Amino acid sequence: MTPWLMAGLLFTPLAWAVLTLFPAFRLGRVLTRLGILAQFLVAAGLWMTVAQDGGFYYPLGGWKAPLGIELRVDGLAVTFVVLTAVVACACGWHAGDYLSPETGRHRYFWPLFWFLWAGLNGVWLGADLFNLYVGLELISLCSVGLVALAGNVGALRAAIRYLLAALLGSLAYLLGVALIYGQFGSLSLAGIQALVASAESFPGAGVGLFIMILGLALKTALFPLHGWLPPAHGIAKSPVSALLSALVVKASFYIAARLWLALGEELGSFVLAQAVGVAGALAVILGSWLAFCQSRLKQVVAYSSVAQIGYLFLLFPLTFGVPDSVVQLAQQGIALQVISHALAKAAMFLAAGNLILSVGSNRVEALAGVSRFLPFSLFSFALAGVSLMGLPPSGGFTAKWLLLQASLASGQWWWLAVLLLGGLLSAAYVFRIYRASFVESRGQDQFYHPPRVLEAIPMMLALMSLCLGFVSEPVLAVMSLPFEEGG
Amino acid sequence: MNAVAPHLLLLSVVLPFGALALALWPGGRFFYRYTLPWLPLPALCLGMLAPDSSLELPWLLNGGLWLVDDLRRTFLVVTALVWSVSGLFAVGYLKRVHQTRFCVFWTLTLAGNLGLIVAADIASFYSFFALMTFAGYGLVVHEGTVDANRAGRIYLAMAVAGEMAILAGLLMSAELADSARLSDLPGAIARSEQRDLIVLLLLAGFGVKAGLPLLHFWLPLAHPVAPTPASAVLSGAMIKAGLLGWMLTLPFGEVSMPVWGNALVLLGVLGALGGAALGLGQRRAKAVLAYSSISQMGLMVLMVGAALAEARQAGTLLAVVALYGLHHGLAKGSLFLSTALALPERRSGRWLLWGLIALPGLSLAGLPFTSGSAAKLAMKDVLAPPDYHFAMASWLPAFMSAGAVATMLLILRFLQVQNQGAARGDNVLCLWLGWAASLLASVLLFWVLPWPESVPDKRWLHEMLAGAWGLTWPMLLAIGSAAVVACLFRQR
Amino acid sequence: MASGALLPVFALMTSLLASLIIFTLPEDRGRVRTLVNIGAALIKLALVAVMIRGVAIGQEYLLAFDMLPGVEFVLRADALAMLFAGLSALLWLLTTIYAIGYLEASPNRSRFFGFFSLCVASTMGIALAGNLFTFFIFYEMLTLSTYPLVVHRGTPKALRAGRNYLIYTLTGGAVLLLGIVCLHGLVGDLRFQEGGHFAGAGPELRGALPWVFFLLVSGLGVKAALVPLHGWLPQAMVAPAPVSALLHAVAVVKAGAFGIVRVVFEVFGLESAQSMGLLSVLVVVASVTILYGSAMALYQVDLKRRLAFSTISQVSYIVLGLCLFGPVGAAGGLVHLVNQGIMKITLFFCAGNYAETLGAHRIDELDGAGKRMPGTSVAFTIAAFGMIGAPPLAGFITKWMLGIGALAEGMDWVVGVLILSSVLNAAYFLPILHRLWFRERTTPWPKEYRWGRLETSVWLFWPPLMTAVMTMAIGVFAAMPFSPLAWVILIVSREVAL
Amino acid sequence: MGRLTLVTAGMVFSGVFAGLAWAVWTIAEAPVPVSLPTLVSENLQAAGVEHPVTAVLLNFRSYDTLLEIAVLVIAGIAGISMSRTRSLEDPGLRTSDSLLYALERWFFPVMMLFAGYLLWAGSDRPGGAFQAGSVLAATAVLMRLGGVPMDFLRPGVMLRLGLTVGFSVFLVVALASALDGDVFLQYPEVITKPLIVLIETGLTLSIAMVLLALFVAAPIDPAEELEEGGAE
Amino acid sequence: MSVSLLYAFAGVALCAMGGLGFTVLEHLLRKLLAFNLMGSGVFLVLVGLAQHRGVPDPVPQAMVLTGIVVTIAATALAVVLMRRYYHLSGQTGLVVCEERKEPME
Repeated sequence: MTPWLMAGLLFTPLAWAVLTLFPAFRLGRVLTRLGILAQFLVAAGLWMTVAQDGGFYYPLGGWKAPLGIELRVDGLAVTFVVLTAVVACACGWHAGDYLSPETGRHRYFWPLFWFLWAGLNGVWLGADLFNLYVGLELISLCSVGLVALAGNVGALRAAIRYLLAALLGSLAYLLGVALIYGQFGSLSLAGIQALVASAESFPGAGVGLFIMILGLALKTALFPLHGWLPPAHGIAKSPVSALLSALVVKASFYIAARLWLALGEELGSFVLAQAVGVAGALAVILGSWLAFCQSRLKQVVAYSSVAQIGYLFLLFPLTFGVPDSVVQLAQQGIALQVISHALAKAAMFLAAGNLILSVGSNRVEALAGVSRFLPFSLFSFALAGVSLMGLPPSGGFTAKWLLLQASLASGQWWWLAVLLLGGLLSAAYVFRIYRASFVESRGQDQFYHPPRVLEAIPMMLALMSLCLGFVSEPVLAVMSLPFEEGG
Repeated sequence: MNAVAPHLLLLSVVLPFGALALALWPGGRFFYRYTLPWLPLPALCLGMLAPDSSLELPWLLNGGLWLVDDLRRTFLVVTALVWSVSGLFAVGYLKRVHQTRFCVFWTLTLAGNLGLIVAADIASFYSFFALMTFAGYGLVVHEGTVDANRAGRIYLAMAVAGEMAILAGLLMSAELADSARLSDLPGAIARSEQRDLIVLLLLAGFGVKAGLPLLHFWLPLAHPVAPTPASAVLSGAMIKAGLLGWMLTLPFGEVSMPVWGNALVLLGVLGALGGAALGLGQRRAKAVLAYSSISQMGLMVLMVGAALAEARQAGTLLAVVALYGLHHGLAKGSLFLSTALALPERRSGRWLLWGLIALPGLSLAGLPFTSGSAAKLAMKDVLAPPDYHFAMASWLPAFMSAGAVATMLLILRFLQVQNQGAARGDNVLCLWLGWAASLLASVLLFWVLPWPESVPDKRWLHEMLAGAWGLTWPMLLAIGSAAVVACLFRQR
Repeated sequence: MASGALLPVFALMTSLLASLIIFTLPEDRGRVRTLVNIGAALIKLALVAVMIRGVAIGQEYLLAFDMLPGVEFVLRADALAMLFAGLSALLWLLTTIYAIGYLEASPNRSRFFGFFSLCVASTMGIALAGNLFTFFIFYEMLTLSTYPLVVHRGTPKALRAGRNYLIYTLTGGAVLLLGIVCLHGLVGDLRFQEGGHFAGAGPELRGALPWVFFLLVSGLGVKAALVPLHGWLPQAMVAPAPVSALLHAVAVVKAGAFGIVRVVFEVFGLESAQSMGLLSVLVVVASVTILYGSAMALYQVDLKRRLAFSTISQVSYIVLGLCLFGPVGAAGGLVHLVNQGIMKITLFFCAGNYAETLGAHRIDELDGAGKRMPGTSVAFTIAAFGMIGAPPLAGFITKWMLGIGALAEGMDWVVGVLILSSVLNAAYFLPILHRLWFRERTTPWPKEYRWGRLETSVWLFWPPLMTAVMTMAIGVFAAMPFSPLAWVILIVSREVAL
Repeated sequence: MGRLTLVTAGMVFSGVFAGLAWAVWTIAEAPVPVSLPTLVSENLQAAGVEHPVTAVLLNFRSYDTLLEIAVLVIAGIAGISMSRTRSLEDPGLRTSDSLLYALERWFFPVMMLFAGYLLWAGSDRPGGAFQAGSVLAATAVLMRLGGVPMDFLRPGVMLRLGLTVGFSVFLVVALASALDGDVFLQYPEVITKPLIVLIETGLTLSIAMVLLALFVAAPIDPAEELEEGGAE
Repeated sequence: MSVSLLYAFAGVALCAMGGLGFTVLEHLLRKLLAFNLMGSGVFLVLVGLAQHRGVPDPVPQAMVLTGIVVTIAATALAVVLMRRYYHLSGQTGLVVCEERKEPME
């Protein structure tokens, strides 16, 4: 069973990417939807397998780790695989109705979408440093292609900016890989982790780790390296923005987190950890503030991503030089934050797309009075906002709870302020939009009603992010395999 | 009767509340005013006929207990009578404007007044007291004139202050007594370390209602501006509620408090004489009467003071105070009602009426064979100096005599003002009836009403003959001095 | 026992489901909406009644599962919960009826009633929450679901009020969260438990616990509008009358007060809170709030604004009661939870009636309203007297218990606060009553509507009268079984197991 | 770009250089705990090809290569998604030089041969699919510049087939390999070499196509689409 | 100190130069060239550092091959994007500047 699940996971997206390259948009849509269902089942199946039997390593080509490439199929990885399936499913389905079939280049959405999915799965499962590099590049180029699909000057400028940033980040990562390989002669993360633990000091490899994290931070748009993200996410088509914000930035973060958790304790330093944390904190605060200042709806959401990404980097200080129980708390908190942000942000972008579709403008003020006519998309937006604000019972809340506990237990109380302030600031920008929709204006009184399915999808995502809080325990239970050595 | 009494007890309080339902529909509103005279009747029956009885209402507030006992009976009777005759008067007096509103407030005030008399648990006593106070506001400001509003404002301000003082006092004493019954309070207060504070609070709180000097400011403002029947009940009945409050809560007979006694006696004298002095300067009949009320209440305060100072005498004294209250209530009610009467055109009729109007007044002054004489004699009887040992004791007879003179002077002033100010013409039947009933009650009915039992035996006729001079000389003195003054004024 | 676990969930779900159904209903399906609204309210009332009966005979309703490792989600119906749940279920019904009439023919009703039900669901959750974590979940849910109600009108003023509301409550929520997390960090997950948890706390805890207490109470104090955290409340009165009614009487303000009750009673425990000297501070804050609210109310010319300041003052009675250490004072505070709710909702209903029927918003526009709207004015009068604390109305019971409680613990000055506050209450309520009943109307009403025979719409007419009757009944029948006072005494006897 | 910024950036990157150089130096000092070259040579027998680099590329780390081709295909797709569809003619890119044209006729077969050689040589010495593909692409670019019409470059089925053929072959092999084994990309022992050659051939074609397509993709489509929700 | 290590140091130098160029240059094509320079540097480090003890290591070589393909793909895509960008906006840099319209090639 497992091999077929793995096949489904790794190769069907690739196969579908090739398949959907040929037909026109409408047929591609049908094919994609079939594939989506299959993928979803596969992801769920794998998740259940791992939940039951625990994680395992999967050697590709039959070659074991240092020589060949092994995939690490553990709780965390499959959780992210499932998350990807859910979000990609939603975005793909949404895009089928959202994108206009008349525009010729939209047909290329499908293959890019599938390649992206494949790349993401590859990254979640990857345990080989170089393989991760290729996966990252795959994702980056897909994303750039998707952003450029919007087709206008702004989109191209954003795409170029994005591409350059992504390439720079990847190169930095590769440079780090080069140094690490030079030091240890191995590319397998697990192998290196074992070597590192042998009590020697490896200053050169430390530089390598630093460069890798720097590059990945650039790709994740950590403040102050975030300049490329808002234009790219803000200008792309809504389903694309959703995919990018929900999943793509998480891929590079995921790699950074795995590196840090495997090697950080030995190769990293307190200063580095705190510096990354401070950057994250600044991202939270300034990102939220910038989001509050934006006049265009999707820009608000995009800057919100910058802010939310900031939270993720609190992982670094909270797992360095602290007891294992705190590490555990921080890991769980960050993982939940990733999941809930992915769901919420996808919901938010899709809902924002619907809103823009119905009011015909992307300005925040244009939303005046829309609460009367489009409560559904607005409601999804608000529910997603609840999760971003970290209010209960959302996943964002449980994540915040764990992080608060972790920072308290680690004695690094200064992150408490960041977490709480960040929540308040995010409330400020979410409610700004909400508020705009409540203004009773005499102006526009007729709004376009998007098809039901477009409205339902963000709602489902938002509800999932909201209810994640209630099921955090079982989700975390499956996830808790990852950071111990599963086998 | 014993079996009926508890039901009657309940009925006498609940009936007024029931009457409120009449305000709900137009037909009821039309009939409403005709019910006013009848509403206090169950209470009257209760006071006249029922033996001591009680009614437990465990579901009420903190557990209710209503009862009729010796002291309460007297108050019940005077209250019910005054309300009843005033109600009768009101039937004729009321105008169309805001009639229903008046009736509602009348009924509520009545309910409060009757209720507070029978209530024997703290919560319901205080409830009814508050109800009476606040509903009374409706009666005071009913006319809606500038004066009425001003009077109402002051009434309300002082009433609220008084309520709060009472609340504080009750809270403290209830906490000490750890009981919800009024009857447990005096003992607890007497034993308390904070006795003086509690006594002060209660004295002041009820003193507002009783027109205690310095807390009386509202009274001469509010009593005159209210519609006449309302003035009658304010002065005749409601003012006694404060008195009753003292009697029920202060530690009479438990402990002697000479300091408080002296102070009260002094205040009483101040009220009796000062009230009279101010009253003489008034130009409106009702204002004169209002000051007369202060003055009369001063005398009662004096007795209360004595009772406070001398624990042994307290029982008797309080009975006499109740008797005095009975007398004063009926007389003052009648006097107030008479202010609204138009005097007949014919001279003979006018004189006759004038004489009848004067009768309760003279009774107040202590004319022999009137209710006043009985009350005054009883008062003299118990306030004999040898029984008392506090500082003011030896002055008591002098104070009483001075009070009598002052009273007479005020009555003369009232008669004068009334004669000048009253309209000429015919009166509605109900006005006649109401006033006649009040006169009847004051002059005749007084003698058959149930007096407090501790009052010495009714060998009054004999004593009255004996003490006639003692009663009359202050009156004559007053008349004489009034005549001199009158002459002086006329010459000028 | 299955039904034991499910009843609280059902009670929560009725309004949650109602809200979801209403959200999906189109604007013009008024009849269905009304049916759903009232049906859900009735069902909920019935469920709560069943639970109250069960709790009275000592039955346990409990639902618990792990939401996070070591963090439980607990719904539990205990006596204290039922006090609040009963209040909100009852008043929800009335407010719904009222709101239906109030919003007749105004736009956005689906939205309004959806959030309205959501708000009640959160309130129910707050009542039933079995630990601080669960409490917080519903506490924040309440914040969110009331925001749309506050800004419902969409006017700049409403939006501004909404913004301030959010700033205050979300900040408060954050502080509360911090407190909860700190507590969790210190001692782990704590269910609410009669008598509290820290009876035998060691010195190492005693150092930290006061800070935690401070965080918790200042977080909750925002919603409870303790001075100086009260700024949002007077502004929030721009919301439609039923919302203000709900906000002030049941939901938001009470949630804060109820939270403080839970923290003092069932987390810290009355005795340990006292022995740590925490309550002495709180009692001062509460007293200041009481006096400040009353004093500020004097200066308001807008009726609802005056009522809002009155709320600030009145809600602190609850807190005051807790801090009196003794069972009687505690009972007084708790019973005020119900009493203030019923009285204040009456007042807001009436204020809404005046605004809706006569167009009168300011106090000086109310001259002679008693003649035009006797029913409403009677209700208003009763409730106002209740607020003043005039016996035998609901407010008196509170003040009496508080006074006795304070004296029993030797805090005589609290009686002074009570008295002073009552005087102030009288000072700002009685002039209104005077205007209602004794002023003559000379000018036409600002904006009058007529509804045929009754003085106002049927939907608007009965709710205030019913709550006014309740105001009386609570006071007069205080000694009856199942009266709020009796129930509170049951709670206190369980809490303070002396 | 101010002078100050320039100087600052210069200093920063000097620092970067210094840091990296130091890192490289320390790493060079330390022994390497794992020796992959040894492992590779030990397993070369089973790899099916003689040249270790090719073995690594197409056997030991074939998943990398699969993804690498995917990256190429993606770039191609993204490129053609921006090209116009109607005509390939871009006069600016065309030199109708007859000398060039004539030379090309000579060059073409030589280049093809060279590409084939590189492909074949890849199995035991330096060379392979990418090198071959590049040569092919270069040939095609030359021809395109020389004015040879190449209709298959029009974004149509042919182009897409060309783009994906290598990738598809690789994928099919990968999937098929799992049919009897239980691990992906594990070629059956017997036909390892033919499979690798097959894959290499497909890859060569695809690589050439992608590079060519990206070169040709003339991004002139005047109908600019507005941003979502109208003007900025 | 072997030749390979020299390669590695050269790679490091290239990286730093490329990084500098990438940051300070505005013209998009120059940026892209700088990026390629950096890429080459990284590949040099990768191979040079791994082989500095004289043992040829096929793994980094294969990685470099893969890396080159990826880089080429990315470069090609970037060029396509830049050309289209230039056609639509007439600009060669990312900083929005209306007047300047330089030739691309």
